[in-house]
Amino acid sequence: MIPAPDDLSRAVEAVLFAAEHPLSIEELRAHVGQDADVRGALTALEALYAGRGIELARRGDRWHFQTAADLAHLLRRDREESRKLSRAGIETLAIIAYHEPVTRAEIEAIRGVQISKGTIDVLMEAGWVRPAGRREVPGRPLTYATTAGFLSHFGLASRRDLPGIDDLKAAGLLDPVDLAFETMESETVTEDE
Amino acid sequence: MIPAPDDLSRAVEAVLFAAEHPLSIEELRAHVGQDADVRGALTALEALYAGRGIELARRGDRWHFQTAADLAHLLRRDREESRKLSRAGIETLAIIAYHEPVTRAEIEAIRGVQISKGTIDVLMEAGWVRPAGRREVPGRPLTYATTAGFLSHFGLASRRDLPGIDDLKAAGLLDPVDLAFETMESETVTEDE
Amino acid sequence: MNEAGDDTLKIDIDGWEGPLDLLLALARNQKVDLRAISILDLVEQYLAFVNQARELRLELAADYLVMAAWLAYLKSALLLPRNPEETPSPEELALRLQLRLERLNAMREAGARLVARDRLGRDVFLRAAPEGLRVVRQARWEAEIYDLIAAYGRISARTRPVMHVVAMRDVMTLEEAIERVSTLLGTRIEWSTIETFLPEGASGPYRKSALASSFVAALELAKQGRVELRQKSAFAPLYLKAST
Repeated sequence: MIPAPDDLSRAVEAVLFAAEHPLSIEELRAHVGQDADVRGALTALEALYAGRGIELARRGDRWHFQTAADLAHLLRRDREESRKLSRAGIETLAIIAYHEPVTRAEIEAIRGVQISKGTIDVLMEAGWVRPAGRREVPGRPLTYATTAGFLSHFGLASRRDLPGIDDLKAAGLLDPVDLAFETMESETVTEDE
Repeated sequence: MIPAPDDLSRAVEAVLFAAEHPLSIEELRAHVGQDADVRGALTALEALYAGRGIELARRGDRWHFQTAADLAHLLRRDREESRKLSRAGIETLAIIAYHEPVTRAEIEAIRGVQISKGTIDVLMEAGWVRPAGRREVPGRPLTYATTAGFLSHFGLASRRDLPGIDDLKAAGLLDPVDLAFETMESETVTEDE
Repeated sequence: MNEAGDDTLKIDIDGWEGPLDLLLALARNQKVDLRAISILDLVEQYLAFVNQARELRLELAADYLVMAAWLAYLKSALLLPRNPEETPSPEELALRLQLRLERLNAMREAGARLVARDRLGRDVFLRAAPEGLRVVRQARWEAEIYDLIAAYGRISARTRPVMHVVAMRDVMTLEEAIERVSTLLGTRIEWSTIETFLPEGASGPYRKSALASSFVAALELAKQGRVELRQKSAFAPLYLKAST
């Protein structure tokens, strides 16, 4: 039994749509009928879908539906999410800014806590930190420094605008009262990324 | 930027076609443009696909493409029915769908038998039933309701499309026995007078 | 119960989802609308079923027997002359049973219609291999200059060696107090309270310091055997007198 042309194109359309991979004419025939004019139905469908958001495409001797190539950009959607830097992140950034160029081991020595792999990655992703060459000591560790993007984000003309230790003390930012609490916190809180 | 109508329907078509799940109007807008008349495009697509091998279907607030139901015989092949529901399962599902939100005790009252532990679990595992808050009566029993997955699976645009729900409601068959009994009594009384 | 299928109906007890379900199956055998059903016939059929099950020594679950007992009661109430005092009336009970059967029947039919619909993955299909939609999340990292500076202050405070400097305060040292108490003791004959050993006019923090130091001085002198201490109870006045 040969289905009427229109029924056949509906059948081929549905089978191709539900298929897990592109289908050959023989595979299509297995679904819609051995004697069916599958080739004719495919031609009809090709014309029907031309210029639409979906198109019938031929890959070698197999057929499948795909989204129109010019609409590919709609399938990918960028979403910018504003995220606050973690405590580990901001501390690491501060150390790099005050001590650059500085190695990872030096950052850890100053923080008194290890930093996880991701912490510096995040700072580089934010565009605030860059690798700044290797230190000529055994192991040749990589050093890090801040970028121009860092200065502009924080509204600084140069690194010299960062307040010095004495300024920090005057501003109460070295207040020893917080010390015990801070230490306790940094010990309890495991390194966040 | 609002795309021209035809471009928009192409865009919606492509996004729905590429999507792994049914999409809501808001989700579609996120891809094709916040100000786009997605609803209009969907109506146009619905008309365009009517009677074809693929059709546009609305399930709850979400839309997807699916194969036409009359072509099931071409596609069923060796796909075994993965979820063979027990009679208890089918009845429990029907009671939840027609009465939601409904407590376990209410389900048992209708069926006249306790429901075994697994019956509701199976329906939840299938993604058709969800807990729907507690009823504010003594014991605060949990209630159950159907999900968007239930609507998709059974091809319902909304709960109003449940087979025969209007007739059942009109006949009072969705009211508890006590309520129905009181209604009947008061009707008899007025007839007597 | 006059159909060929009765035998399975009698034996296949596992096939019934409880007594109400069995009643519904029996009711449907009457082939009339549930609203027109004869409750009395239905009761007869149910009781006959239960009796047969007993003869066959099938184990019936307790709720089938409870229903049988209740139906036997209903039957007698329906047949015997009516006692107007009795509420609910047997007619009401029969009507309630009929309403329950109608509701169960409605849900059974609804369930059957539901599962017979064109079901996704059985009758209609989604696209098997969709390209998928992707949301690419781009983080825009936020931090304020204050956070940066405060963080550095925090690290410095944490890691810098801390030197404690005690601000200069007006205090009486222990040495001073020992000197003062032992000198004054020589001039006293009677027991005197410790407060009388404090400098005259001392007030505020200095007085507190003098009192604390004088107390420690008194303990030290007592240890050396140079003073005797007397106090009646805790917080009572503390008296001092030179050892004799």
